[in-house]
Amino acid sequence: MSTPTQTETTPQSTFARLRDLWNDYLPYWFMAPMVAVMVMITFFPGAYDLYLSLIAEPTLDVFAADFVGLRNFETAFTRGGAIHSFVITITVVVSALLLETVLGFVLAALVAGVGSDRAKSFYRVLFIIPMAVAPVSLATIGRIMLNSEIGIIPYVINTGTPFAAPSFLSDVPLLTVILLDAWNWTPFMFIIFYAGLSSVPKTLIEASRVDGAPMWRRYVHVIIPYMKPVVFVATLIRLIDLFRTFGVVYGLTGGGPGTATQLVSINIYEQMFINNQITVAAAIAIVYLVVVVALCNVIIAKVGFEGVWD
Amino acid sequence: MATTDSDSATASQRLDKDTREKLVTVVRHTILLTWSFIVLFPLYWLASMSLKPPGTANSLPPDWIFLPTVYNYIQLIQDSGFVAAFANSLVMVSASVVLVLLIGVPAAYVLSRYDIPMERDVLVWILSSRMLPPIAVVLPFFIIFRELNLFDTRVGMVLMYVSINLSLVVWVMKAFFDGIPETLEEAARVDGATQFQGFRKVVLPAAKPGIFSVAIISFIFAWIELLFGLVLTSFEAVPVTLFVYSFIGSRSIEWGMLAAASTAMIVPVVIFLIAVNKYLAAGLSFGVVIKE
Amino acid sequence: MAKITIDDVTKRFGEGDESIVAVDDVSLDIRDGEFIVFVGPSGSGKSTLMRIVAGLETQTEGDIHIGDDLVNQLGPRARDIAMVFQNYALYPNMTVEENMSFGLKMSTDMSADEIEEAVTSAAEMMDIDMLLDDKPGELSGGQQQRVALGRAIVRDPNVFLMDEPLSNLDAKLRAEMRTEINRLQNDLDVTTLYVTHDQTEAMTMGDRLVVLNYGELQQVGTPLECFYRPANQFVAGFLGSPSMNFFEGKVEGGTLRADGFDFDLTERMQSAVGSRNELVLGIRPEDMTLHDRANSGHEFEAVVDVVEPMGSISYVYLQARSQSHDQTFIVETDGQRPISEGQHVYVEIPDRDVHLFDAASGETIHQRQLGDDAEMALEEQIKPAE
Amino acid sequence: MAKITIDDVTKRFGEGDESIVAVDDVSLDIRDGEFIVFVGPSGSGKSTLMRIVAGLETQTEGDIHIGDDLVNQLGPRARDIAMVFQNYALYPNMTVEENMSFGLKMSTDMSADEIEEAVTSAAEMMDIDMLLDDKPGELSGGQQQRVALGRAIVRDPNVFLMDEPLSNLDAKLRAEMRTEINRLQNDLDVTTLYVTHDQTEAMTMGDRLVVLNYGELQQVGTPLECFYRPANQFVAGFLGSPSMNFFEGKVEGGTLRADGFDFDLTERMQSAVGSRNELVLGIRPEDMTLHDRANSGHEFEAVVDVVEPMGSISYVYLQARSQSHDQTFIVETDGQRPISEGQHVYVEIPDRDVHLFDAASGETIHQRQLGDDAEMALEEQIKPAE
Amino acid sequence: TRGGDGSDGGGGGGSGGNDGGTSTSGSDGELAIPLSEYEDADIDWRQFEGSSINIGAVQHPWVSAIKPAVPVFEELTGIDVVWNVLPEQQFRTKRQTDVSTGAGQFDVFYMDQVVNQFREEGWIQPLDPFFDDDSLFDEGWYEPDDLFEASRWQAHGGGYSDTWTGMPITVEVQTQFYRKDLYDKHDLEVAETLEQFRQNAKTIHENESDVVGTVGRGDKGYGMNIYILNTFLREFGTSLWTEFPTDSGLDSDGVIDAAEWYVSLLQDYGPEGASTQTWSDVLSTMQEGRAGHIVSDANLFWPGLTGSDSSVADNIGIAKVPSPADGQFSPNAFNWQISTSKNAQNSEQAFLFMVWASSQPTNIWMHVEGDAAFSVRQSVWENDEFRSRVGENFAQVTLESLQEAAPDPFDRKYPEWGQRYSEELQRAIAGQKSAEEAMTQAASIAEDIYSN
Ligand SMILES: Nc1ncnc2c1ncn2[C@@H]1O[C@H](COP(=O)(O)OP(=O)(O)OP(=O)(O)O)[C@@H](O)[C@H]1O
Ligand SMILES: Nc1ncnc2c1ncn2[C@@H]1O[C@H](COP(=O)(O)OP(=O)(O)OP(=O)(O)O)[C@@H](O)[C@H]1O
Ligand SMILES: [Mg+2]
Ligand SMILES: [Mg+2]
Repeated sequence: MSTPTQTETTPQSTFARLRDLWNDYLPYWFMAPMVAVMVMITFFPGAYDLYLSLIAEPTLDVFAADFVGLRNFETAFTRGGAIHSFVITITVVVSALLLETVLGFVLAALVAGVGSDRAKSFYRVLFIIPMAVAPVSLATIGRIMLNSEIGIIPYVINTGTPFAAPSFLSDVPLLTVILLDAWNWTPFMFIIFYAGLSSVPKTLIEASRVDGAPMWRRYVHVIIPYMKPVVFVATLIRLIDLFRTFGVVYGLTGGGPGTATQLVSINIYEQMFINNQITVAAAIAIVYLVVVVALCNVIIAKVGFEGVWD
Repeated sequence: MATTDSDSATASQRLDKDTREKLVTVVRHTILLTWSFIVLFPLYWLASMSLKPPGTANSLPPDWIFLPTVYNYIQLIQDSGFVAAFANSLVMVSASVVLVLLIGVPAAYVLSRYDIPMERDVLVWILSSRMLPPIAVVLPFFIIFRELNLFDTRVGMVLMYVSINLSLVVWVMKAFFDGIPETLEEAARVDGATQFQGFRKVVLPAAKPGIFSVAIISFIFAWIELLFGLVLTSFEAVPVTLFVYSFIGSRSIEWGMLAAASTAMIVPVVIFLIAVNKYLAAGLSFGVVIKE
Repeated sequence: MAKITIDDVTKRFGEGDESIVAVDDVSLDIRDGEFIVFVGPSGSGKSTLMRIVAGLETQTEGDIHIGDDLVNQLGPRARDIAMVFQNYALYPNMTVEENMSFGLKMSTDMSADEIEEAVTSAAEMMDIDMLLDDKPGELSGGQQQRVALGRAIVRDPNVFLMDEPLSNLDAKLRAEMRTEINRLQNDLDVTTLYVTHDQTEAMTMGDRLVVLNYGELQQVGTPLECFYRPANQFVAGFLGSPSMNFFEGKVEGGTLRADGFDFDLTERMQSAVGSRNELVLGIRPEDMTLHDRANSGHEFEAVVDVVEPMGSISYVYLQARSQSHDQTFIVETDGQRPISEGQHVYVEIPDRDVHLFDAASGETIHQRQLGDDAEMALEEQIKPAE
Repeated sequence: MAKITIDDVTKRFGEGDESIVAVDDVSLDIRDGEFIVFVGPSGSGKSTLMRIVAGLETQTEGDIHIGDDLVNQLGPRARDIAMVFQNYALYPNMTVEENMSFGLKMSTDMSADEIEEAVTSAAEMMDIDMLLDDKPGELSGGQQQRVALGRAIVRDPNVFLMDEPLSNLDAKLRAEMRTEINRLQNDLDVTTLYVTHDQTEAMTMGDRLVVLNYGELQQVGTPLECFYRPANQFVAGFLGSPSMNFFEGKVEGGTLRADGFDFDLTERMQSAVGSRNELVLGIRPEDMTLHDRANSGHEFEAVVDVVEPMGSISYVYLQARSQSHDQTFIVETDGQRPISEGQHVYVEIPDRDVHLFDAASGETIHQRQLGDDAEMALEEQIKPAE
Repeated sequence: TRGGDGSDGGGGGGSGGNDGGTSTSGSDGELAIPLSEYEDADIDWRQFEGSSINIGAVQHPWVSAIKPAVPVFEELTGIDVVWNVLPEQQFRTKRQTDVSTGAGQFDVFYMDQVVNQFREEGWIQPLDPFFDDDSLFDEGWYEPDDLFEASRWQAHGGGYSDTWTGMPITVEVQTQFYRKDLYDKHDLEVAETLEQFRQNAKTIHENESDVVGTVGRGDKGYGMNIYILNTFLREFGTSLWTEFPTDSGLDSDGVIDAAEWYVSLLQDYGPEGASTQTWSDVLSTMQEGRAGHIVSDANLFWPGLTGSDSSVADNIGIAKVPSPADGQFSPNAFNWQISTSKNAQNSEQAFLFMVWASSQPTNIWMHVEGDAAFSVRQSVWENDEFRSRVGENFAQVTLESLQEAAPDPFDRKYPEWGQRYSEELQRAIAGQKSAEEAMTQAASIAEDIYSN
């Protein structure tokens, strides 16, 4: 596209001049509010966390704080269980992301191919709903549904299938967390993929059919590459959201049993609100931010997000 | 998209189209119905908990069939606080969705169409706003809100919701805009449309599925948001999520009420979904109109 | 390599009152290895028919056989076709090379080397070998079209379907491509359906022409047959550029009284006309001759409206001097003939070149006569087609 | 209504080694109200140049003036143009009517009624009035193209830019559209740039032709000028269909020794050739004549390779009998002339129709002669263009 | 509002926030408690007339019980009361943000195990100056000695503070719950010793198909499994921090024995996944009639177990927590107190509210007229009207337990090391390690935390 400063008109009246100002600097106007909000929500919190991570303990007078260098980071990694949390988090992120991406895509593709419009609408609405269940409700009600003694799910499994239900929260907590997250958030992938699928030009699909590609190869070679930006963005955002998952897991397992599901976010929470170690929490948060930013940069560099029309 | 007719590899493998179509349809619906069941079962359970008489919410073997009672809902409605918070949330969340689209979509457009210096860094920066768990940033936000007199205001909460969704809107919409050929805007500009008109009249309609998808997601993210609502409000702007959790007491959980409130919270989402349902699939098939 | 049978195929778009009949009860037998050219006005259903054969569109009624198989139920993949889409439908995210090799990768088990070789040689043929690494978005319109064509011809399918594959190419390239396609089609002996609006392509490429109008079959025949022996006024007018001049008239005795001139019907014509009263006389611009003065009774006077010099020839737009309605007809003359607007000339309509059509139905009543050799050429073209 | 000045415009795509020069230092003065036709092979930069004029692409170097304003910095809107895109670029979410009225809504303050009227009349002109409520996706290729054209012509811009606007239409519709465009352009007197690959359009529509090759300007002149007085071998070969036959040869004395025949240069030719040794002789297929036997020393013997009957004319592909390399040339004959493959004929190259080109540079050394009237027509076309 | 409805168990008021505190009875203009009850006090009630206080509270029965009486306070003092009521976990978050940023939104707030932590951070305003202020406090009228000793001890930071850190408002004590019907069926005696309890659990566990012997908190968290275990370890004769801050005592034999006992109890006769049970699972399992016993848990379960949410409401028995045959009865207790912070604008007003709220008249009214059952005042538990309302048995068991109760001493890092200690215990319950290993590990963690 042309340079941002290419002008649209030659000015006459005041109104026209204003309008030209609007149009000639459109990209700036378009970016400005977003940048303003972003500055507000990133710079101060980031700086504040960094500040916290470097001091002994928060004081009401910012300048009276006692800087202790990297001690909080040391505490985070020695006593704070930060490494363990990162490992757990990555396990959850990788498996849930894989599951949700695949499931979300398969469902989106299947629904897109449904013949009847009403059935399509039905699935479309239904499949999005799990996302709308508030995390603590989900965790609380999930707990009771999964309860080995009085939960409906073990009951159904035990009575309705030949399998014996595991004790979800104590025997397979990580798996339970991953599956519940998949139940909760596959809709996110579904909805974005579905929208992405519906903007793939029909002719491309026709061309690939004529070229003799069987269905799955059409997806692999034509549809997914075409949707690449959308797939990429949805996956990346889900990845980031998974990294900071908190509410459901905390409500479900509290990070346990032991520390089996101690995600970084739970670790930060405990440091902050239970141990009252705000500075250690901030240190973990900073490390975490650096790790995730680096990860995103690597992913973006490796995968790239150029659209098909670029 | 998934097609229903047969594309078997060789002539010898050709299956009758009807048979194949049926087979594909059967497989398709088997999978979809299975997932529907997986989705529906907990939802059904939630709803049924809210409709069960007190004391039977967790009974096993379950009362599959029971006489539904709207007792919990009546309680909920009579609790003026719940209804007020519900309405309050609805207003704040809706306003935030409108606002975040107004702020995010144009920015996404610029990021998609113009060469921005250090574009990747800008994008990662935007994304970084959602990287930290909310608990790690809630303190600074609390401080900002107090300083700016936004604490416990609806405006403040709307802004908060905007900020939690902005990165999502910008990124997802950028991806969708990337998928819309620029030729369309070129045509609009040649037709005498300003950049802005081209964006509004040509690009936006073409990006409808994307816009409505992020609208839904943003709505849900804001609607179920808890932590910021908790820390940044106290009376005026309290969101409904806090109310839902108020049924989780210190020494007892009011299952029926919790389920009723949680179910009630799903309702606006479903209504919103049904309302925008048709836009989600408004695929445009550019290829027909643009030779490529 | 397969014959194609199109059996009473109808395609309706939309439903109820809003529905459009894009293809109207078309039946057609296409022999194995035949090269069929579809022509017809814009919107006459050519692409739709082609897409039905491809399996991209399902006919509302009727059957399609490829080879001996009824393929109604089969998708494009099973039909083993290669197609050039009217809108190209290139994969925007693939390079030219990937676009061209995609079909081979999907439908054959050729090795990567073989595929590369095939693609490279097709690209050379299309003169796009230096563009192999570009994305379609970086190509000019004509280059894109050649990629679309190349993507089809690298394959070795049962059937080629080509929907205006050369429309965006310059004359020279088009001539080359025409030759290449013909050569290829002869070599591979692949049944080919080809849509074109180009007179030259229509006349030179196909074994048979299929003329469509409003979704209905107008005529099927060899190019010369359609040109010299049009089945009806539509076909006569559609083929040839500029198109045939038509003059409506009433038969009075042995004379056709047209607006602005009379034309004496020959005996043969008269017997063909029979009792019909309203006729249309058709004659091609290149068959009429202009004289500076009247030589015989045959000529009539006309005024030059516009002259369109085309280089070696010119098109002269004329109006009969004594006509009562505004009707212009075209005569082709030598490009170097001195003629200017407003000039009066005498127009001769040679008997032997005249077609007569029924005014109501448009059916041809009388065909022009041909020289012996042309007649022979015509017969020859028809014969192998039988 | 504005003149356009293109000043040393160069457009490079990509950077460094990978870069492609799509437009190479083109300068052109277009008068107010002039109709300019761009022709050139696929990929020669026609669309790019047009997009630069439109403001959709920024030239790497050079200036564009519209009227008296330097518009380098102005967007398309400020340039007030209407354009038919080569790829149509219809708005997929709007109906045909909305597509066509969009420009009016954006660029004028016409009332809704006026807009509707304008759109309806343009749609009627394009014969798409019954499609106004359809979405572009439901239209045939030709219908889409007409919508794209209609969308441009409803407007009353400073400049029309039309990039192969008729390529997907049938001959008849194309002829009508051609007339409509010409009429409209005359009525509105809008400066128009027009890209086409169609010989007829190129020869009949424009005031001047601009011939491009590899982004470089080859010749600017009236159609007849470019046709009869090609500046170089490229232009000579590019215009005319089938293209001019070229025979390379060496000058020996007053004779050009080509492969397969000798051609005696006339005095005028000899003086034009001067000391050059290697020449190319060019002659158009329609200017060569075939004889069954040698009448004079001028003819040479050739063998018929292929005959392409086109209806009223035929193209005969010939090879000089005594040639040492494989070279085919084309001669146009009467369609009813009896001729068949393998037949031996005698080919005459009339002196007056011969062009001579420098073999190395391709520059024209000697132009053909024209009849007085053709000469006059040529002069006439050139004059107003001065 | 739903505050007064006893049927929904102890959960009480479902109002989350913006309920201004008007009571049900306030509408007819008549006060719940006559002002005269307070006018005897030598306190200048009206000195802050026209101001208002902001109370940050947990979603707790106390809130719903006291709300109807708040107009009395408002009338008495002319101070407006604004409530901010939140579920417990959310409240903790909110309180922490408030105090750690010095915002001082809350004049009065709920305070719990983190009291010493907060106190050491300087976030809590000691109340002693107010006690000493004659215009604010009348010892004769208030009768501080009527408060259970355990409650007063806890209000002094569980022994870690020399000053009042807040006023106790509710107390809960651990009691034993059992299924009367199953006891009748299997001819069981209510256990007084741990051995008996284990035997009873075994009998039920082995003879009932759908009922587990016992349930108990197994999940981690300083208010979860160790809240129960702490009872036993005291009963086994040890205590936390035999030597503060160098010896946590967690690896002592007593602790290990207690842990082994509790762990094996849950493992042998507890539900599947006992290690993840929180108090709500315990309550629900019992309510559903799927367990025979709760060895020890909050007496506040009583309304829930005997109310309409319970399918075994009529068959629940309550008894004192068992102790080892040779041990000492020493149930855990937990107080909620209300405190005020140094940043609060209206600490004095807050103190007035605390005095009023925990005063005898208010307490008696809440427990007699309302549905409260958590008084920190001995006199209330001895009140006949109250006893007849809640049931003699419940009242007596609670009273006796409270008199002997020994709350946990929440030292300032208790939340941190307690969390780790509870994680270790959870691992043991889950069978990932032995109780001994777990407790040894817990001890070293706890000591390590104090060593820096
Ligand atoms: N966006 C682009 N990026 C890179 N190269 C381009 C781009 N657009 C055009 N080109 C190249 O520039 C050259 C000129 O293209 P242009 O579209 O102007 O050709 P054209 O004369 O219009 O051809 P056609 O008749 O085939 O439409 C071509 O070689 C093409 O590959
Ligand atoms: N998807 C569709 N929905 C509705 N109508 C359609 C659709 N596709 C084609 N048509 C209509 O069917 C008719 C035939 O279209 P088709 O594309 O076959 O024409 P065509 O002969 O290929 O024309 P052209 O030469 O312009 O490409 C047209 O009138 C067109 O409007
Ligand atoms: Mg078509
Ligand atoms: Mg072009």
